[in-house]
Amino acid sequence: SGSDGDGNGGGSGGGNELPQYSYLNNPANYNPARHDAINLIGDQLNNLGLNTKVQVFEWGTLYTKITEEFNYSFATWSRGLGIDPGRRMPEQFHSSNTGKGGGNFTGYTNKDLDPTLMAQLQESDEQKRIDMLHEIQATINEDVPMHPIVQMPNIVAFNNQQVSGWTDHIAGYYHFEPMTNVEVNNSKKELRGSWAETLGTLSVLGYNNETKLIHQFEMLYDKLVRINSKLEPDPKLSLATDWERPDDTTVRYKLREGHKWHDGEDLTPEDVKFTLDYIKENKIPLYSTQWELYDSVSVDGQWVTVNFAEPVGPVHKVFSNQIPIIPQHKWESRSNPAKASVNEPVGSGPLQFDYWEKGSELALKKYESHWRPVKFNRRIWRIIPESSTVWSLLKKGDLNYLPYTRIGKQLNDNQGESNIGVKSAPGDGWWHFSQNTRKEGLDDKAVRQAAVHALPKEAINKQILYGFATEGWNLIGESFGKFSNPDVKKYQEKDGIAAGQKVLEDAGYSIEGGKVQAKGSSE
Amino acid sequence: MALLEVEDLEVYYDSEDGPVKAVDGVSFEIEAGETIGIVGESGCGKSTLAKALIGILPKNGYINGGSIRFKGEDLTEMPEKRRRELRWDEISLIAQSAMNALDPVYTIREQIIEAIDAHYPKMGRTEAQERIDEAFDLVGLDRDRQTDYPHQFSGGMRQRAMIAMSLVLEPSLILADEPTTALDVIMQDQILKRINGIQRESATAMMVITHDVAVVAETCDRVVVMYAGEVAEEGPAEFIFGEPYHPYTLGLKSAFPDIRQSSQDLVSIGGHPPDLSNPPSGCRFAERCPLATEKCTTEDPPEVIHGELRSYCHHADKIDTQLRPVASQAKTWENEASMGVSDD
Amino acid sequence: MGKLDFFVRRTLQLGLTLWAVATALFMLFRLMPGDPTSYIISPGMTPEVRQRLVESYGLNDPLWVQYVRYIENLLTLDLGRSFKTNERVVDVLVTYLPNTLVLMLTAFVVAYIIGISLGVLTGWYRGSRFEKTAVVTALVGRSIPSFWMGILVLWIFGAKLNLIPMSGMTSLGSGPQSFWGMVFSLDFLKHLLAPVVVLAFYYMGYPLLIMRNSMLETLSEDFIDLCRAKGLTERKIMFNHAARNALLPVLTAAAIAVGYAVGGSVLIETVFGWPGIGREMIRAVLRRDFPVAQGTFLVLAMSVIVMNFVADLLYGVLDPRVTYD
Amino acid sequence: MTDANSPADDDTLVRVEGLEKHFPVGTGLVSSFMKSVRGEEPDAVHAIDGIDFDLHEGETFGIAGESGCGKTTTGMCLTKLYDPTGGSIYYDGEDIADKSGSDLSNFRQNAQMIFQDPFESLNPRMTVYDTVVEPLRIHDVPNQRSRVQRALEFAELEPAESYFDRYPHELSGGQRQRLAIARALVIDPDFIVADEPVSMLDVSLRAGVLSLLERMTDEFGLSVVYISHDLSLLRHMCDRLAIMYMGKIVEQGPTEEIITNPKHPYTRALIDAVPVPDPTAGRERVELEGEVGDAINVPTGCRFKNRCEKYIGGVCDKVSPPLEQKTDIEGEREVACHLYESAEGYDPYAEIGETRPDDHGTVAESSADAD
Amino acid sequence: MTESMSQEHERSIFEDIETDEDEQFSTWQRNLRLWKETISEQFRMLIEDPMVVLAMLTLAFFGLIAVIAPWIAQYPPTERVFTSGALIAKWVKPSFLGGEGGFILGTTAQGYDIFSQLVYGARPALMVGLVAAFMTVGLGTLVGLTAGYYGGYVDDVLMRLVDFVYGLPLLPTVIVLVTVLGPGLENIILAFVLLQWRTSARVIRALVLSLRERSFVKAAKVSGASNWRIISRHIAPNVLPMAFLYGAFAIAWAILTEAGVSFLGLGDPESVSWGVMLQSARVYSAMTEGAWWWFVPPGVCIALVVISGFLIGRGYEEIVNPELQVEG
Ligand SMILES: Nc1ncnc2c1ncn2[C@@H]1O[C@H](COP(=O)(O)OP(=O)(O)OP(=O)(O)O)[C@@H](O)[C@H]1O
Ligand SMILES: Nc1ncnc2c1ncn2[C@@H]1O[C@H](COP(=O)(O)OP(=O)(O)OP(=O)(O)O)[C@@H](O)[C@H]1O
Ligand SMILES: [Mg+2]
Ligand SMILES: [Mg+2]
Ligand code: NI
Repeated sequence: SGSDGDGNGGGSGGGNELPQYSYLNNPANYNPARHDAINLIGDQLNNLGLNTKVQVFEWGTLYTKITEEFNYSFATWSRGLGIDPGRRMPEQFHSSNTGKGGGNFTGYTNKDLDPTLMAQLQESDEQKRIDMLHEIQATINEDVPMHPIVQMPNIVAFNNQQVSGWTDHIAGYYHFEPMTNVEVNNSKKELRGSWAETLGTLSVLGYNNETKLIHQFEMLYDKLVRINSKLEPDPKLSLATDWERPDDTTVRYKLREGHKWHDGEDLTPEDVKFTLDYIKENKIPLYSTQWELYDSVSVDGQWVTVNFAEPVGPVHKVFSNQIPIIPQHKWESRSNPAKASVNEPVGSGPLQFDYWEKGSELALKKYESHWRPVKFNRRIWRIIPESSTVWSLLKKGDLNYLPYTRIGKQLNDNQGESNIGVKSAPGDGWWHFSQNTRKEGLDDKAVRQAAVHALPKEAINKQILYGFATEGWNLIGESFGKFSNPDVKKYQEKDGIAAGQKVLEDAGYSIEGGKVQAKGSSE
Repeated sequence: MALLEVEDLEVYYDSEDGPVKAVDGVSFEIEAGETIGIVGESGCGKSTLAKALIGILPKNGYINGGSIRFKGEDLTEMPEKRRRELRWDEISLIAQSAMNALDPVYTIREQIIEAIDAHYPKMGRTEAQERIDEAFDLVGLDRDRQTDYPHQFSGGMRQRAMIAMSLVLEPSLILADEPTTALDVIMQDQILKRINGIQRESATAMMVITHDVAVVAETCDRVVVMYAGEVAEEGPAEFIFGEPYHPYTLGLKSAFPDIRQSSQDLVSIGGHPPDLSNPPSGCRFAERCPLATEKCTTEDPPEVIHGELRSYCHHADKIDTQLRPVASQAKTWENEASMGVSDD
Repeated sequence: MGKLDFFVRRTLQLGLTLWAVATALFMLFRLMPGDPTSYIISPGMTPEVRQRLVESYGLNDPLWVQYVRYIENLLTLDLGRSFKTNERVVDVLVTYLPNTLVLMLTAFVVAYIIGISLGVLTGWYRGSRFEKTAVVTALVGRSIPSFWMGILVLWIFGAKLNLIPMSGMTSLGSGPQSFWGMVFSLDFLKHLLAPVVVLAFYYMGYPLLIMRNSMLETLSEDFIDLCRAKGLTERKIMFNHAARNALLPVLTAAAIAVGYAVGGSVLIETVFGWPGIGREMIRAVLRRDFPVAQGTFLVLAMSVIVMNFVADLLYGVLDPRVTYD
Repeated sequence: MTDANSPADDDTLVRVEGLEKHFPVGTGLVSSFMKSVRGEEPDAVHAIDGIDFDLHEGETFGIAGESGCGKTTTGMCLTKLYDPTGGSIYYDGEDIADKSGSDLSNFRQNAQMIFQDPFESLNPRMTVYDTVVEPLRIHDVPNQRSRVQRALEFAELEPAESYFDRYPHELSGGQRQRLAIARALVIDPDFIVADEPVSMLDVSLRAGVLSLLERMTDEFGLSVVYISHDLSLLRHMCDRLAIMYMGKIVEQGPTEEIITNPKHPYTRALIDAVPVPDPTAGRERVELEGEVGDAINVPTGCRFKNRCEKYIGGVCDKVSPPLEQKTDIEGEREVACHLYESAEGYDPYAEIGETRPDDHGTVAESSADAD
Repeated sequence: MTESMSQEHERSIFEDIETDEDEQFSTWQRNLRLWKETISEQFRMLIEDPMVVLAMLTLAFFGLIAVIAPWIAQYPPTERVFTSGALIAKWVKPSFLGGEGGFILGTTAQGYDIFSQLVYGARPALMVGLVAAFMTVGLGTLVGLTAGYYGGYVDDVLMRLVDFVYGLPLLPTVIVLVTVLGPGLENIILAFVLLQWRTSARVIRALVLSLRERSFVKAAKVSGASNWRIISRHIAPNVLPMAFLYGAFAIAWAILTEAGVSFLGLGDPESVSWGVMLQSARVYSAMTEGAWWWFVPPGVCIALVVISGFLIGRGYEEIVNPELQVEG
């Protein structure tokens, strides 16, 4: 029921307190560190004078309450921007997207910003685009409907006796480039990782964009263009060896010659055309953002030409590296591709399907005739729900890397172990602190800013995240290089409470008995 | 030598209030082929006696003293293995309610065969089958119904099956513990007929336990009257039912209605049998006895012999004159009644 | 009257109960807070795509249409597809149910063999120290949360002593195997050991206590006395008569408990990383994957109901007194 | 004996007419469905199958018969524990089936029952006082305590106060049955159904309880229906006797006459089966083998025919003998047997189109008005 | 004279009865006394078994702990403790193992005092146990009584309902219900009750069916007792012991269920129960960290309370009905 967060407008003791705010928290087992952090922030907000109640909801409920019912005041979970920093900006902040289930759940509206949000996606001139993104960052950091608490790193923990040679990449260590660089040194030359949940499907068109499956498909399939660790399109990694943009709405790719599917069939430009047409025709939901972009696809020789309806700015980051190329001979007969059940996927990537013991493990083996082969024979993914078990196995060497490493005491303790290596690099994601601008009080920028002042970023990073993260200060963090605007408004964290209260007082709020009173309520 | 000689048998049960002296110094004999009846009120130790004889006392029951000599061997001193051999083969049992005494999950035939196998493992199937058929004939049951389960039989049939089972090894002694109590008159009559038939046809000795005076009267040669774990009186049936010398026997007899008599003053013996875990000293019947005197409560009653009758009473000499004439009047037996006899 | 009659009636009843369970499930999952669509759609999708997606799962139809379709599909054993993975629920069941059954049934058989035997002995030796110890042990087994014990066992014997494998049904990277091939491999047995011991310890108490009580009841029956009188050996009486009769209630209880065990496996499967149906169910419930949740739950419920049914039939076979009225 | 006030014609307290009680047998769906398709009656145990008798004021009426012949069922119907399937029971001239409200309450105060098993018939969680006072509380009768005390004293549970707080398990069997009697009496009923009240008691205790019952009738004019299979007891207790066989009364009349001179072959067998406590008596046994027939598929004709020594063929097979006075039996006796000739002119042979054979004395014409 | 009666017989033993002054001679006092006697007698019988006494003492001990929790716990159970600075005091070892800060059982990963949590954890455990047991048995008894006594269609409908509920596996259903209702102690209790009443309902119905045929019920009917009177005065008191028995078992089952559900993360987020403690110990991998002082004590406490419930139940069982079957 929805009355938890609002109501209570009357307050006590004559004054006119701001209402009680609800801060929705996930259960501890869902993500212990974040659970802790939210509790900590909750305390701070109360110290600030905002009457905040931290409420725990099981994830499904929590997500619905926030994104569909907007029945919350504060919310926190992880967000990733992906490889392109601007891609998700309209979704999160555009005033047209505040509806039920739309991405802009904070209800933030800024008509002045709206055009910029849209235009940056179509701008192919990089510098112009950077400027636009800088503007967006500055505005959002001023209005703070959403603010990064900490920038989360990509982390991989591994058994350093068996695995070496990791490359940092903003998308994570599962990405094509790190994965093809990593070296394995055990008797079977096997890379062995684990995941807490079962995989469910191996249909590249029918999954729900879950990390565990992205990890697999990234290596099973090739993409037209891949982005390297320097965030640049790299033909060495890509299926296309060359590409050109004759105009704003057209891209041409020259396909790699002589590449074959895992089953030995030739990979042809027709396969690429098939893939794109097929996805568009069948309106595959997962790639809806992509197929809405292009109009038509044509083939001439080794070249594939894609025509877009409207100009696309960062075309390789939002399009070329998003769509896995699938074999026509396998898919054309499938009637409802989004719901196809695929148990033995055939792709063209550096790893090919080996076996899948559902619920237990998935093995992919080296595809020898790839142009950029992996340096191990096989990669096994094991389903292990208990994280403590995972660590034990890693130390024993039964597992040798943890593709998904939670930050916590175990990571912190174990990184000191002689046979455990931990690598971390800045990632694209952060924990957001979102404020529902629909709520009384939170509709005022000043209150929001005060709340952001009060975020105990340092305590969270140092004490809960063991210093693995970096304190967040900007939506687009330093990991995005020049895309990040260093000059946005900074929020004080040393004694943030005092800073926050000052902002409130400056804006005309008073604080009585440790509680913020609504504007003009006290004489 | 009698078939079975019981001498001073004491069977106690352990209980929280000390031992329950369910059978306390009982002696009697059974000759081969003879039928002996044990009568007495509920709780006087009849079943306990039977269980002790066949050796199936419950865990808290034990033989405290005395001896049971069967064909000269003392059962109480016999190793368990030998005793087990004697059971059913020599002494078998017809239990009170065949309803519960037959295992519901096996057919009648299986249960009989099991008894045979336990003692004559080498007996051939055909011979065993012959014996079962014979036994079934003897009790008047249809041979075809051997493979029925107990629940498919009526009460009377079950009781007859029980008898057939007890006969199948041709034991020399059958203990029948209340063989007809759970049955109605017609069934009872049928069973009694079978029992009499067995007596006539085989030389099997039998011990019939019952509280039904009429049943004993009709089936037994000799009768032991038990009271509170002890023998009150013992002797041939015609004397016990004719001219008993124990007040309790007299009372019991008068308490029983006789269909041949149109009007009869029924008698109930006032009071209750004593608590067997703490029996009174002296004569245990004293409390309820119209003839009781001081002496009865202090001294154990002497054995008094009247012909073949053995009675245990201090006042056996006064029975003829004082009690017998008024024994059938109810008020004689009312609780506080005392006939004003004096010690000596 | 008559077995046929009994059968028909019980089958009707079975169908009715199943229908009721299915309906209740349907309602229950619709009542759950948290929109399932929030799991299948991502915020980047346009409203039109979102709509299409919702339609493709039939979630936009009126409830009763969804219900009718649901029941229709059930009748054709079509349990739908996972919202999350698009997998057919039937496939999910086929994949995970056998794993659960292997674990449960092994634990079950072990527990019941030990439990019943101990039950016979404790009943027979009532009042002895052995009886007290056995009964208290059984109670302790029932009282300790099994998941807690599982973790302790894993920690002590797995992590510290390195005696047992820590997770799953097979060793890492043991390759593809047929189900039965796996079940009869030594590797599998090693993995099976710890969860079976933990579960069996937990299950054992029930048959033990029932068997003991049932034995005590049977031992006080007159026919036991008669068996003694027949000169049977104590062993024969104990097993052929006392235990045989006392077994009846235990078997009914066992059949019902099998159904329970399948449902109660959730925790142990999680702890031991056993790829079983219980674990999948929890995942599905928490992720609002209705079709999988419904399907797995229905199978669990069905196993309970069917086992009840089997128990009835079994009783009829084992107890000649039962007439099918 | 309670012969003091011999029943006059109009002192009938309870009249039973054509009483039937059938218990449906739990048949399965399929077979009961098949039966209804074929238009057959569903299976039922014919526990009572049409019985008539009167209970006069102050009299003790005995019902005897083998186990399962319907004695208890009759008793239960009399006290309205069962609703009859057919026929009526008139108490005080009114059908008890129609009673409700205060009529019913009045009936409940006047009809009581004593059950066979004193261990079962007392609530183990109620004290003696609560047990006895309950009927008074239900009917809101004043002076409860004195009444309870009086009732207990009458039942020879003295001193009454010392029993008040005892529970049934603290009483002996005889005391329990006395308590049950006290409970039945405390409301001052008109008639009592005593269903084998002493069969569970030790012989030495029975007489006491029986004399209590006798005093009830003798001293307070209570009417008693006494149910037992023990004819010796019935002979002692009852003024009139009915012998039941498979749900029907086969012989009915003054006790003495029936016991000393039974007319129905079944009555004879029943009496002959009673053992005699006299080893010298040398009782003659009558062979009554076999079992009571199937109460579900009741045989046609006389129900006793299969076990009957005097079976006389066709008429026994086909015609169910009515309970009626016979010309060749004197006294107030009614017998249901084809051996005797109806005093009311009923001719069973007419029904099967035969004539009465000679050897039974009367040469019967095949007309209804034979004599 | 009994004028009111229609068919008058001349004499009555009650003819000359004198009117009683104190008619209702303090009925309720008498009843109270009888109740007291019954209860104290049963209690006496119960405590004859040393195991039962032990179990009772254990329960009493935890009951006491629950009551005086605020006085013995050093900290509120969900208040983060800090070391001298602003640092959260987490993963602190117990003081007896040399941990700093004097935490008897150390602190959790979130910086809560384990001992305080353990002490406060007795509250929800006992509450779940008692409330759930009471409600389960109450509901079960009600249904059992109604179905058993009225029989016929009522019985049929209720028993089909029981069959239906029996078709639901306990833990999974509780999990589903709790997700529907929302996590929380009261919802766990509710879900548990919604399922578990079935056992007591079935057993009590069977008992009522046999009681209904006992002749003392018939005797009451003959005396004109109403259905209500028969149920409340004759049948209910006789099923009460059985209801108590099932209550004792229900305590055990409820606590185990709560622990299991909490272990999966559906426990009450607002309060700390032992199950919730176990769950967080598991989430933060307390065992692999070697922090047994976090993981072991709550489990032991659960086991102790549960086994106490079982032992008392069994002890009572031997009194009420030595031949009874233990419930599963
Ligand atoms: N297992 C036992 N433990 C303790 N006392 C027992 C046991 N069995 C019997 N008794 C007591 O021993 C006494 C004799 O019992 P027994 O069964 O032999 O009497 P009975 O004459 O056969 O009575 P009934 O006619 O009722 O069968 C009784 O007081 C009884 O309570
Ligand atoms: N409630 C019932 N449901 C079905 N059948 C019943 C019921 N009560 C009695 N019967 C059947 O009705 C017949 C008559 O039973 P009833 O109890 O009246 O016999 P009875 O003469 O009292 O026998 P007994 O001497 O054994 O007490 C029996 O066949 C019995 O099985
Ligand atoms: Mg006996
Ligand atoms: Mg009867
Ligand atoms: Ni008389």
